[in-house]
Amino acid sequence: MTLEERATLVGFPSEVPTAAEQRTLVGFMAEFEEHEQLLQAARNAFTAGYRRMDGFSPFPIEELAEALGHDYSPVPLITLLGGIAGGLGGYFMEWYSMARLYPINVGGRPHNSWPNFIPVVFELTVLIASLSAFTAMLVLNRLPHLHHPVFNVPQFQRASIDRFFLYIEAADPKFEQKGTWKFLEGLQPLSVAEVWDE
Amino acid sequence: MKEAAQVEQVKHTKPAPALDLAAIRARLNGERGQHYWRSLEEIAETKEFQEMLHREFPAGASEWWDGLSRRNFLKMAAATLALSGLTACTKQPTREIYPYVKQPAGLVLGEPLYYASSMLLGGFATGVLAKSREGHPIKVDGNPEHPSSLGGSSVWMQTSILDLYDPDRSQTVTHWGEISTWALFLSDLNDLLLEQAARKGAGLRFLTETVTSPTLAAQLHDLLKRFPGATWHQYDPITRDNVREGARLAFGEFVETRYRFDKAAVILALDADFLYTHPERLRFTRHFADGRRVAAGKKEMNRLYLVESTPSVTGTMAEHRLPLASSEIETFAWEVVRAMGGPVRMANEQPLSKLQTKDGSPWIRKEAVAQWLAALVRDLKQHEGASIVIAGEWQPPVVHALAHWLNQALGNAGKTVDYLEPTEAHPINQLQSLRELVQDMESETVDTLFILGGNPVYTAPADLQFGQHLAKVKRSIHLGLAQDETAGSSTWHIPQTHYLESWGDARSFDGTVSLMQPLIAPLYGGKSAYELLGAMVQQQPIRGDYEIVRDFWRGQNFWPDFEISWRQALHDGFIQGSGAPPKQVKLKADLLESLPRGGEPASGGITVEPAVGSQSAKQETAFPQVSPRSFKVLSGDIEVNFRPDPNLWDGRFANNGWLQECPKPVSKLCWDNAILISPALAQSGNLTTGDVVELSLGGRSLRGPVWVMPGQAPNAVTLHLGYGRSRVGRVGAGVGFDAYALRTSAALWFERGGKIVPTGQTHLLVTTQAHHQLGSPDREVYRSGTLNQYLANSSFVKSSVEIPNMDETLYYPDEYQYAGYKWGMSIDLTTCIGCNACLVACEAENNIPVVGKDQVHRNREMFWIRVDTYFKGPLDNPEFDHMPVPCMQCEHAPCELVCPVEATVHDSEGLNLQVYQRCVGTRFCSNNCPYKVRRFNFLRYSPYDKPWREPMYNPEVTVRWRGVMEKCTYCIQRISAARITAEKENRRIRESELRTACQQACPAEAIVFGDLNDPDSKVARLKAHPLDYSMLGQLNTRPRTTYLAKLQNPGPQTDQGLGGA
Amino acid sequence: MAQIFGKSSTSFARASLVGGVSGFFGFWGLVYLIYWSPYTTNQYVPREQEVPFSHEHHVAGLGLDCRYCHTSVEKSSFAGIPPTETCMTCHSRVWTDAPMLAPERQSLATSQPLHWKRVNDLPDFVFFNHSIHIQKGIGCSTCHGPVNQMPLTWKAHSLYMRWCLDCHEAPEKQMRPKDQIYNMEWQPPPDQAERGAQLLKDYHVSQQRLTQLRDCSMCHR
Amino acid sequence: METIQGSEPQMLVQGQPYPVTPLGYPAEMIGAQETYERVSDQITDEPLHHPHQKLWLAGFTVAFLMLIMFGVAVGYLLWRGVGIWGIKIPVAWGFAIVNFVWWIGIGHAGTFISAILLLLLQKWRTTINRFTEAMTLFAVMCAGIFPLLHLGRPWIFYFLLPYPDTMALWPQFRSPLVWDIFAVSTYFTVSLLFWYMGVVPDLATVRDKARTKWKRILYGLGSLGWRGSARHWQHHQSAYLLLGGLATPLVLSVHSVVSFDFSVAQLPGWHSTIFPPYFVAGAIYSGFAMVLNLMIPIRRIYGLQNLITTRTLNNMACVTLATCWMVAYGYIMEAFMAWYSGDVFEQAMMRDRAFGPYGWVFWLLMTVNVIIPQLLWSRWVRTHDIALFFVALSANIGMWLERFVIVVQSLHHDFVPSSWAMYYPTVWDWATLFGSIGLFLTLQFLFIRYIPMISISESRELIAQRKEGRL
Repeated sequence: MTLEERATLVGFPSEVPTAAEQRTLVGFMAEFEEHEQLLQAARNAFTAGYRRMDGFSPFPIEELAEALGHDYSPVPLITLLGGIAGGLGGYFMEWYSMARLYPINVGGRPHNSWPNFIPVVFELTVLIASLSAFTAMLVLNRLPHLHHPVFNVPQFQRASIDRFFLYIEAADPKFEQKGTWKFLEGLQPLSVAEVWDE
Repeated sequence: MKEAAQVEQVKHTKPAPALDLAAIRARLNGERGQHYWRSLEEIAETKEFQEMLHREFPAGASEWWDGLSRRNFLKMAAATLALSGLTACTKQPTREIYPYVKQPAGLVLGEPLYYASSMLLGGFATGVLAKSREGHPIKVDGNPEHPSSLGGSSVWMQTSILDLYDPDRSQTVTHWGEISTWALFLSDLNDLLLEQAARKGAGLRFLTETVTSPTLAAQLHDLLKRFPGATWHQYDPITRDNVREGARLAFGEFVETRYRFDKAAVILALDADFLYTHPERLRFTRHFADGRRVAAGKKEMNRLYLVESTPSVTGTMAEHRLPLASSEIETFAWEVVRAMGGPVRMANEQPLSKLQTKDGSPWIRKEAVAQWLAALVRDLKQHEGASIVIAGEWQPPVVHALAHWLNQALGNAGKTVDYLEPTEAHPINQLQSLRELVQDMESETVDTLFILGGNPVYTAPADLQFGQHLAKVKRSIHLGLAQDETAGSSTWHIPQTHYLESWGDARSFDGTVSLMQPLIAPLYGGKSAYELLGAMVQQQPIRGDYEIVRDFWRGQNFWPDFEISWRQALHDGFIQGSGAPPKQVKLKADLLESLPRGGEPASGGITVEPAVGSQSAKQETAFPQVSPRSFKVLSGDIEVNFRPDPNLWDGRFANNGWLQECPKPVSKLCWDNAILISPALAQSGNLTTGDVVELSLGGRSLRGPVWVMPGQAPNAVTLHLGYGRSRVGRVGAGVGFDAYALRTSAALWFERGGKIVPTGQTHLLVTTQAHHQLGSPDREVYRSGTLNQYLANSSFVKSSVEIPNMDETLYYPDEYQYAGYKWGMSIDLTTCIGCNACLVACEAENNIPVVGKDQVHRNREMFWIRVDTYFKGPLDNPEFDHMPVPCMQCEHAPCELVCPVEATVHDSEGLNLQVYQRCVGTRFCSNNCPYKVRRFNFLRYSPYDKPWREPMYNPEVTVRWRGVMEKCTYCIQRISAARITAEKENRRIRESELRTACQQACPAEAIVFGDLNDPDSKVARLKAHPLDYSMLGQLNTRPRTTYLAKLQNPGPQTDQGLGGA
Repeated sequence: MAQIFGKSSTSFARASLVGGVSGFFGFWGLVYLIYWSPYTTNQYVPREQEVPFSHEHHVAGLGLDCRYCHTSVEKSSFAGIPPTETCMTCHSRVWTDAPMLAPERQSLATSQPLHWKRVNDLPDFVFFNHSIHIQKGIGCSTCHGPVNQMPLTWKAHSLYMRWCLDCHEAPEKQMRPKDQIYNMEWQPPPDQAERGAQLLKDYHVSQQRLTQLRDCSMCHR
Repeated sequence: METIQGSEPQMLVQGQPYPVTPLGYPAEMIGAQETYERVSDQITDEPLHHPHQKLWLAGFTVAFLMLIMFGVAVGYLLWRGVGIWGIKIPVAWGFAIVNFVWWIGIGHAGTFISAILLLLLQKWRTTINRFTEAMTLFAVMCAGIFPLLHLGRPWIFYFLLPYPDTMALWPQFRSPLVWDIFAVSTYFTVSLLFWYMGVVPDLATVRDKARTKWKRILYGLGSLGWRGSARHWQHHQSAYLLLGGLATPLVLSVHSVVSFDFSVAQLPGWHSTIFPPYFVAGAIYSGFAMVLNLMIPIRRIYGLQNLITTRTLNNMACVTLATCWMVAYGYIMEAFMAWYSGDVFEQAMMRDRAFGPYGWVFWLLMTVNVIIPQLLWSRWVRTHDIALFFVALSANIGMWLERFVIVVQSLHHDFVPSSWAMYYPTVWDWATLFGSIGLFLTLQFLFIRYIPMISISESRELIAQRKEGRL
């Protein structure tokens, strides 16, 4: 089907938005049935030079992030720092309160009885580390993110069930309506949709 | 019984099965080495515990009901959220403070004042030192200067403070039971005085307890002058008639005998409990202990031979103890006399043979007794002039006479024994005196009866039926502390003053005149006997007891300058040098011939027949029915003994919670009395502790639970008097059974021919030291030996101890050195007689609550120091070992390490502190305490909001709330006070000015406390002694409280075979 | 599918998340402040009494010594409050009919005690001994503040354990020479450090005693 | 839409009721004909359309009544004090601590499965981890209550927390009880985060499947606007793995710390170095048993055989058997050490444990905790859910008894015989025990009712892997 025919069907691409519409086009989205297809599509898009894009899947796909050219997650580093802080903080708390603030003779044990202090140090290490991991996850994922343009796409509700989407943002330097649309179609998706933000 | 019974209803549905005592005996005999055990149930290792398990599970249900309505202190202190605990996180409420309008001179608020006074028991005075804070007495201790206290205390002395504040004390004059007034009484008194004046006092009678008070005696005597027809009777349920009559038999006149135990090497006690029930108990205890104080460097000890029917406190101290029925002891005494060469013609040439009656006492062997006797006599002969023979109040006059003969024969008179003018103002045969009174009442010749103190309706012998006859008296006036049985059936009842409320005087055992002075105005407007009698002499104006006593002594022209000496006497609490002078007496020449031949020994047979009548129990619903067991009815030659209760005495202390909860010596039974029976009897009757039996004697009978008592004479059962009161306050109501019901004037102390019929029911008896054995001796908790062992190898107890080395620790051993003071305690197991004085003293000093029977049953008693008693050796005649256990104040305290909130920590003097308001109550500390000396407020025990309790609290000690752990702190409040005093004077604390409550109370001075950093302090020296050992030292707890192992001094001829069939 | 949430909801959700967490800690911070504030401690709050007794007048004005009324402060744990008759030694002659003293006179007449509201009141589980503090050179004003400036008496310090410890950890900072004990104006001089060290010697307070001052058993039994 | 009843794939090999490996072990890890959509529908079916409403209500009511009983018991406890329990000196710890240790132990299965098995790449955990993690949370809640309740003065529990108070006092960090506070709260927090992170994507699924406004809003909020973008998954997975890594030592530490409550004390029967490993093993043992007890009925009622396959049951049974033997080893070592140490107190304790008044508890414990679970050697028992259910039940009871023996029996006969005594629970002890079970079940019921009880996204992974033949 030619581009013109499609235009008569879905009214697209409309060269100039009419004054009534305040919507802005934020990108195109292609729908796939299997995660391998999505993966392949992502690789192609990357080689095609697209950078500002994202993939959506109902379950994690290990290679996808890499295929989309996303860099490594900083979560582990943050967790490590959190853990160290927790451990040191914990020991400081124990040492300060037991040996400095108000040293008391407890059962003839030394004020700084480090062997007895270990368990709490360990627990605090784990606690703070886990909290920072979780927080990092939220912040890096910009969660909570209740409102998002992609939710406007009707098909997208299956993104959490059994569909896989490739999303190319309009902000991408290489984005160009006709070209990108053609490119996405070229990947034999189930469908291609435009993502509007009103 | 009924009251208590209802409480128990829920609890007991199954009996413990009978014990296989034969098996136990076999096992014990099989044991090698020192085998300690604690109770029959455990060593039996029958199905017992499974049974108990199931039997006790309903305790849950009982918490549901019984827990909510309990007739004891808990009821007064209904448990609620103890808000005082919330002070941690709430805004403090505004409190008010009320200054005096006129502040008494000499009173410094916040500082204690001490007054010397005297407490009376059985008529004899014991000097006390009463502590008062802000005008109310809070503690009573022995007066160190006083000859019959020497600073020691008895349980009764320590707990007397509680009687003073008892909310159930009689609070008003009553007339025919209606509330009345003193004024109304006085007007009635006038009428009767007019009547009596006309009739010269015919029909006027006075009934008192034993009177030693010179003033009171004088008052009575001149009343008798004014009313020639009147008579004065004395009766004391724990009467010393036998002593008096014994002396008369021996010397033709009554003289008091004073024993010098400090000078005695060998002592023979014929059923004499001279350490606990004798009027001179405290002095005797001190001297007896001094005679055994090896730790003080002595190389010899006195040796105690003792014959008795039921284990007494004194009995537990004996090297050689021979359990005989009380009635057999006279025969035994005759035997001793004969062996000592007395010209005795016995009806039966071999009376000893009668002592071995196969079924009556299956355990005892003729040779054994003979051997025992021989050894005793040999020993006595070797120690002529250094021995003592003493007979007990319960023994008939003959035995006393024989004892006198023996003392003379052994040349003890003037050395270890001397004779005094009688201390009593009017020594008479009290039983006779009471009989006469009752006859007069019966013949209705008595129209006015003054009962000055005492509770005859309850305590008089059952056959005299005093109560019924009292009803016949037109006007009876009862002066008493409580609205008791007698008050209930008297016309008038006048509330009496407590000895801490009134002036007075009385003589102590050795005749020393001791003065009473009040520490507080009568709380409930009570009157003293002096005032009552005074009112009969002169009413305008009424003279107070102060004037009466004072004027009497002024009249005596005793001193050159009355005022000065009187002040001195009040300060001392007694009149110096007023002791009775020694008296020269001469033994009757034909004494032995003249003596009546009573006391035929046990004829033997106890008939045992299967119980049939136990169904008869059905209509008696007080106890739940239980599955029938093959009970036996026991009758025949069973001897029933009556003894004053170790706690309630004759019953006068029945409403005293401290005494009710105080575990009786040896049995550790509390909140009940029981029928003590021997293992042998239990075996033949197939009975076990807790079984309720019907005990009948001479046509009278009572029901009560039995208690299988090791060391009890085989065919003797013992009843403790003083329980089962019918008119008594909230605490004593429904506790125990009334043993007076069987006690007749014919036999005040013992009588043959008892009959035991099991009812098939059980009653819960609670003890503070429940059922278990000490197990194998290698626990080494309790260590003992003989003098010879010690002399051979002074540190023989140490051999097995190993306190881990300090350098075995991961930490720095010198982290804490206790440079300032270093408190420590040493407890001498050799001299501890297990009298509980320390326990109650601690209770009084440290505001320790009473928890009631149900809670004791759940092992929640709160005593900070407990006196453990272990048995050792054969079941029928074991050795008794006492062990007071306070907090050990470990330097490496296991409790502190596990407390999550620093509620228990150390201070720089090495004390293991308990900070109550920081405690959240995890109870971890108690779990980790190897000595289990910590006590927990499981519910709200302290009635701190009760107006009657408040003035009695020691203001220096925090009252603990619900949910808080507490424990012994070495009386830290006393340490602080002493430290502050010393600090103000920039000096160290003197050893003399700081003693813990238990140490101060101990009549034997077995407990020593002090500064370990002071090398010549007493405690430091004791710790250096080879006998010193620390309990469970191998746990590296490093206790500050250590023990001196128990030494005994058995004679060369051991008494093998007295135990074990 | 349509959006479930509006545009603003995202930022709102984030805000509430952050707000919730910081709010939690903020709340406890507030509690902590309130706990140290006069609202809880009753510091600086003049107490109304049935007799409006003015320390300012009697101490600053008339120059009465503390011990005239608080007689047992040197002997006992308790400083003592004057019995009515003490007041009456003067007030039987001066201000004999002042209405504000009516309760005094009534108290004497009926021999019913006056009711004072406690200003410096420690919980029952704290055992404080005045005499030893006086003895070892701790003056009245150290704990009771400038009583001579109090028309109606108020509590000068929180009397929290933390506050007690501040001094028990370094008493020399507050120690005074004997003659200054009852001086309400006394302030630690600039060279208190040396003086304090000297005073420790004078009052025989050894190093061992100093550490002991922090034992729980010092105040709790 | 119609409810999809899961079906055990009926491809019968050599007469087996379930597909098997050549060695005859159950083969299937997930139903053969499951698709992304099928699992999504099946699992979101319960939160969205909740079939079997009646059964659920019935069960919930029972649980809730027990919860009310709990409330009553606790109310009376706060009013009267811990004295209403059977505790006493010397047995100052009773049911409260027994229950605490028991619940904490049960709470170990979840983290074990989700963390340790995750790191060990045990795929069969996927369909049960969500469920067990939830169970863990609830068990830890129940456990956490008891240390507070057993305090003598619970209203000042905050003395145990580290905060700057007006007394300059902090918790006493040498005390195992303080370690407990930290361990348990940490454990709860981490488990909660772990669990929630897993739930978020599934909540998104429910959100997208939900048709009613409120469900969409609520699940929408719960899922925080999850889009399942590659970036999301990337951070999510890395954080998830990290938490797994952190939780692994944590799960081992928590019960070790709990065991310190005893082994740090010097009481015979407590003071033993074997406690930490032996407690951890016991914890996982009871945890797995509890999972089986809860899962087997649910699996039947909601027809989840296609997801929680026989293979899963079999594997769990194997873990149970293994841990059972670790525990048994613990028992043997205790006895051995008592003998070998030559310590008189230890030996007396051991003798009393077996033949003393509480001997019957001990032997009962041995039966239900060691002997009966040996049935798991039989494959039939391992793969037959009803049989498995009862074996698991006996193990659960057994583990409770074990804690009873450790706490009560050790305490009731310690060093000094004069203080020995028996402990008898009161009705209130029992009410609190069963009440806490009520609390546990109530939460459990609410969970299966409103949250996807099986991880949908991870099930999809399984399917994907099967498609790629990596299963």
